[in-house]
Amino acid sequence: MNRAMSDLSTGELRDLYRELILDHARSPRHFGKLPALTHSAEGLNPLCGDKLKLYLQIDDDDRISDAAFEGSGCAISVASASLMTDAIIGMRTGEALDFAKALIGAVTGRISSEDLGEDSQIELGKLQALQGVREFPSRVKCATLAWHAMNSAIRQEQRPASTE
Amino acid sequence: MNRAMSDLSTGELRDLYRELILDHARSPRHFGKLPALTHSAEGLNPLCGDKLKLYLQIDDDDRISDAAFEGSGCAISVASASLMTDAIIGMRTGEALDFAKALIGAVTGRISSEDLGEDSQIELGKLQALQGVREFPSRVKCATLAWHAMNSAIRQEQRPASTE
Amino acid sequence: MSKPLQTVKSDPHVDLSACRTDFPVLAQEINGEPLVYLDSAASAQQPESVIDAVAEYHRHNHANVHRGVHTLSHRATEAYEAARDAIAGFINARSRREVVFTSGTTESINLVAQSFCRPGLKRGDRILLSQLEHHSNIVPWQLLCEQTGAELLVVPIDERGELDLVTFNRQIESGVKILAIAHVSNALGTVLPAQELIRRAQQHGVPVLLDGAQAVPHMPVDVQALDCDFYAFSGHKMCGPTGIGILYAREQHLERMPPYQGGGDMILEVRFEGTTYNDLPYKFEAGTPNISGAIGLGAAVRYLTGIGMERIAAHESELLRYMTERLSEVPGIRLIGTARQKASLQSFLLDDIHPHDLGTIVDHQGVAIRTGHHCAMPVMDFFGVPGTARASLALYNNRDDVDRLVASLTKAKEIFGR
Amino acid sequence: MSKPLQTVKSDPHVDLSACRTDFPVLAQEINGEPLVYLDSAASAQQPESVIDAVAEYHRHNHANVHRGVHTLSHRATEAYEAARDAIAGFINARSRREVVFTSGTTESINLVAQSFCRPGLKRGDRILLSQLEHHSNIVPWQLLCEQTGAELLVVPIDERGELDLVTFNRQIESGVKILAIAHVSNALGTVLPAQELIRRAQQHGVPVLLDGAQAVPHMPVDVQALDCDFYAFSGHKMCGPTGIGILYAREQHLERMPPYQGGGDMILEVRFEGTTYNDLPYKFEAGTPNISGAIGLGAAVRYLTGIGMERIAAHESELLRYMTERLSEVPGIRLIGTARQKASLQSFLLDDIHPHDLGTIVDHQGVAIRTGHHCAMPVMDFFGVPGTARASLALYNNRDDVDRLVASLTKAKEIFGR
Ligand SMILES: Cc1ncc(COP(=O)(O)O)c(C=O)c1O
Ligand SMILES: Cc1ncc(COP(=O)(O)O)c(C=O)c1O
Repeated sequence: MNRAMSDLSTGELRDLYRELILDHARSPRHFGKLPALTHSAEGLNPLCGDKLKLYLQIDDDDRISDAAFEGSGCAISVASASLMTDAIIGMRTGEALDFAKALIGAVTGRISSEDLGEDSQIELGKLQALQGVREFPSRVKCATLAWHAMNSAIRQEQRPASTE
Repeated sequence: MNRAMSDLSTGELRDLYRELILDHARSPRHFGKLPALTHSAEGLNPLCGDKLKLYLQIDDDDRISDAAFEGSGCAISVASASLMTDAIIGMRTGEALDFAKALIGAVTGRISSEDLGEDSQIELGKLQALQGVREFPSRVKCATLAWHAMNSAIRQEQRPASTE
Repeated sequence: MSKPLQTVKSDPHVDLSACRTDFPVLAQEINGEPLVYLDSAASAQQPESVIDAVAEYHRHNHANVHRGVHTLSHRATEAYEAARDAIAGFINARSRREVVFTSGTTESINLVAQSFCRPGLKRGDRILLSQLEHHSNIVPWQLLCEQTGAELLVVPIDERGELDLVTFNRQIESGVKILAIAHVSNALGTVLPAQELIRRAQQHGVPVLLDGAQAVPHMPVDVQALDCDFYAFSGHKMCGPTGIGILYAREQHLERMPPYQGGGDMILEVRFEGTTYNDLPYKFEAGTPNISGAIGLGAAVRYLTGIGMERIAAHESELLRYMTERLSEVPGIRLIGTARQKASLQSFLLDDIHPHDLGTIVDHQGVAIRTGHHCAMPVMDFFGVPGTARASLALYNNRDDVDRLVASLTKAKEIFGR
Repeated sequence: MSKPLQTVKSDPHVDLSACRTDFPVLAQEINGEPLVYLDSAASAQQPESVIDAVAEYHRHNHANVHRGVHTLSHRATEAYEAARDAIAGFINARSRREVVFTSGTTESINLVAQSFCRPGLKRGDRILLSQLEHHSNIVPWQLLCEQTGAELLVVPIDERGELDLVTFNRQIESGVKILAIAHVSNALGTVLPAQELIRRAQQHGVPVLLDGAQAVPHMPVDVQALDCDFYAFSGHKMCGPTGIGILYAREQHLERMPPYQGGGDMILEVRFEGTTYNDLPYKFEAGTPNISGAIGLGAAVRYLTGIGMERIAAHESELLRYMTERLSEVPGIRLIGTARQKASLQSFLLDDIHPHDLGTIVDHQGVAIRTGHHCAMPVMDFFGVPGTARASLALYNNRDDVDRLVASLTKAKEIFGR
């Protein structure tokens, strides 16, 4: 190796791969099948081959009583799915859809998390950890894949959700 | 008209459209069908839509006893066909093919007419008039169309001869 | 991208004289005379901004699109997709999903013939075209007829080069499967009454493909206002690159159509047992696309939009009026194509000088016109001519160009001794 | 076009260091680090001579080809056809009639599937591919199978990424209608034993299509020596433009095949009652071609020829050896694709870091590699991985690039806490 690597911008990388993200990527929560699922959807990211199946159990009350996912993907997409399932269990579907909108807005940079707090009362909480993605536009699709899948699942769409 | 046309290079144009060429273009010789034809071919120039049918009557002696053509084309292609039919009547097919080669060589600039005289004993004669085409590379195909058709006719090829 | 326009003539809205210098190719002499380019209907010239957009892309940002996480790939993808957005806006498509990049009008039409029509077509089914179509809107349908046993039905034209609407109205009722027709004729300049044709077709449930190759460069085109099913056009006729074109299609059609070609990028998942196609418009973009072509076309659209298609249309229609007038004054001229609604070009014959000879003589004076059948042989057959000479205009032409053309025709008469 | 090469290292024949400055895109920083471009298998960069050839064409010589008598049209036609001649020479085609311009490898393969195979194919007929094909050499055949009821047969590969020749020898005897196979694998770098495969296929009368997208940029290719029936490749992988590619095909096949698309230029004569197709290769080039793309590809061929494909192959194979060696030393690396005959690229995985994350981290250090399935999902399935990271070389890469890659991998391990 004939030149030293500068450490100038490692900060951004550390911000993308925060401990919380790496932790969820290594040990995803709610990973597996759901025996009593009522809704499901597939998410595909043709860019990198990320692929996940999302399972939801939605009760008569329109509340997400359980959620799980399977599949393979990069650290960002797995962590995002893991954090998402953690977060949406217990929400009503309408709430979950709003939450998805807020999250997608936040990671694409269309909504800042501060704006969000005031306007919509939605607190991203732990999911703020995903915001490091903003500096990596080519990774936004990874962070949003699970959320698009949730959208499809709740809306009962037939085609795999794709981030294209 | 707010600028005068220069006459600088009219010379080249006059060289292309010599009196002999214009005369043959206006009053093509051997234009029409041939009642007792033995060989024929079609020539097409997709560039400009020139289209001609060439008819030959070749006797047992392998001699072109009559030739005629029909079709429509620009001054150059019509004059060339007219001059060609004039020239080849009475030739043996082998001679006519050599003649075609010489003519094509001369108008494409691959053989100069002087070289020709010495080397091959072929005298282009009147057909030298076609050499003005050399300065107009996009018109070479017009000048050679009839000659390609003659080639096809003698060789009994099925497809229309095309200059492409 | 377009330079500020000076107002030197009376109507400031149609003076595009400042644009001319945007086109480097025009600043040259041909055979010792300044070039007069009157062949834009065959292919238009590019402004510096388009040439630069393509070169700069390759100097700074090139990589393959869609499939990479690295910076260049991301930049290339953004630029490619931004071009799609620019084009979608330019023709007012409902959504970018309806804008498919193809290699040109020809491929766009072949795609519709093969993917939209072929699967459902039976022996005896009818396809309605017109007599004034470009070969690119004839041969794909002939191939389709050979493949399926379907038949072509042709709307006749009249001596002016206008569509015979009476016959059309009868034909469109006869159970045709698609109407594929030019928006503007490339041989005659006729602007077809697209709105009316589409309305009629819709009354009979017939989908409509408009061949817009000669329309998009010369007038504002709004696919939603037209309400057509398909609209095809080429980059190189609108100051963009060769090798790139567009198929606009209603989303509902694209959703149902099978892919045209198979390859990378048009699939989500490939297994030997079966394959899942990608979303729109990618399902129809197999393989590495013409990235620089798309970017160049995006730049062309920005250039044209910067000037304004309304102004371009006004400029050209004023110039066409002048050209027709000046040509009419030439003794021995025969104008071919005298429709009441015309755009951007005039075909003609002079005495009995073959168009090809005419082309050579005027070229020798620096004037570039097209001569021949203009890939519209059925039009030539109708008028009983082997071909025509055609002078076609673009935004960068002016009255001086027309004057030079007319002068060069006089020279032709002189050479041919008339 | 290529600069005179200095001899600074031991073997003068493989030192291409002087070429690097021919490629303007390489002279930039990405995320504060000088760009290391290791993604040429996805798309190669262009030397200034290619960028210029395209720009100069548009500044001086553009017009539509084949159909015009005026000077610009003649110049454009000459330049376009000269490019064809250059390419025919480059691959040693018997004749220019065998060299068809397409939009890329993908279209070339679709053309063969639809025009050569489709008309004669029946339910149950077999098409032989391999497990290591790019999607562009799978999906066209899947579409064809759907259309005709034919079936795919797949030659397996082994753990090294080599073809299972024993199975191949059995399969090729089983009455297949075409063998369509990569010359070099884009995911694994395997160089297939093309000569041997073709010889076998010929013994059983099976025509062969080689997908040469990854071969032509990296080694001398001689279609006559190979004696294949079809050979497909893309301009953008060999330092040329996007949107242009080549189908080489034996003349006798092209003569018999129906046209693929209909349009202008591919016909001699159009009547509504029937149409006469143009001569080869024009029968397969419908519509206005990608003129500037062809000219750019011609310039790329001249650039590569100026350096010499033998030297490029030697340089790259030496560099690949070095890269494989250096990568092997990285703890936790798994090399995917370890065939004995390889060209120009190496796929790998690092620890359990997902390739996509790896791609981001190395990009952040200025190193561009591709990550994902590389449009070869069946290969990923075979190795049981969701994707790989792939570093691919071109003539402009050097050892420093490899060192930078390896260093950036160390950083990835650090971030992921290994
Ligand atoms: C082996 C192989 N075949 C086919 C293709 C498709 O080429 P293109 O996308 O240029 O049509 C590629 C490249 O993407 C390839 O690497
Ligand atoms: C009316 C019309 N349709 C179709 C075409 C074909 O366009 P392209 O050759 O760009 O595919 C043209 C131009 O040649 C045209 O003028």
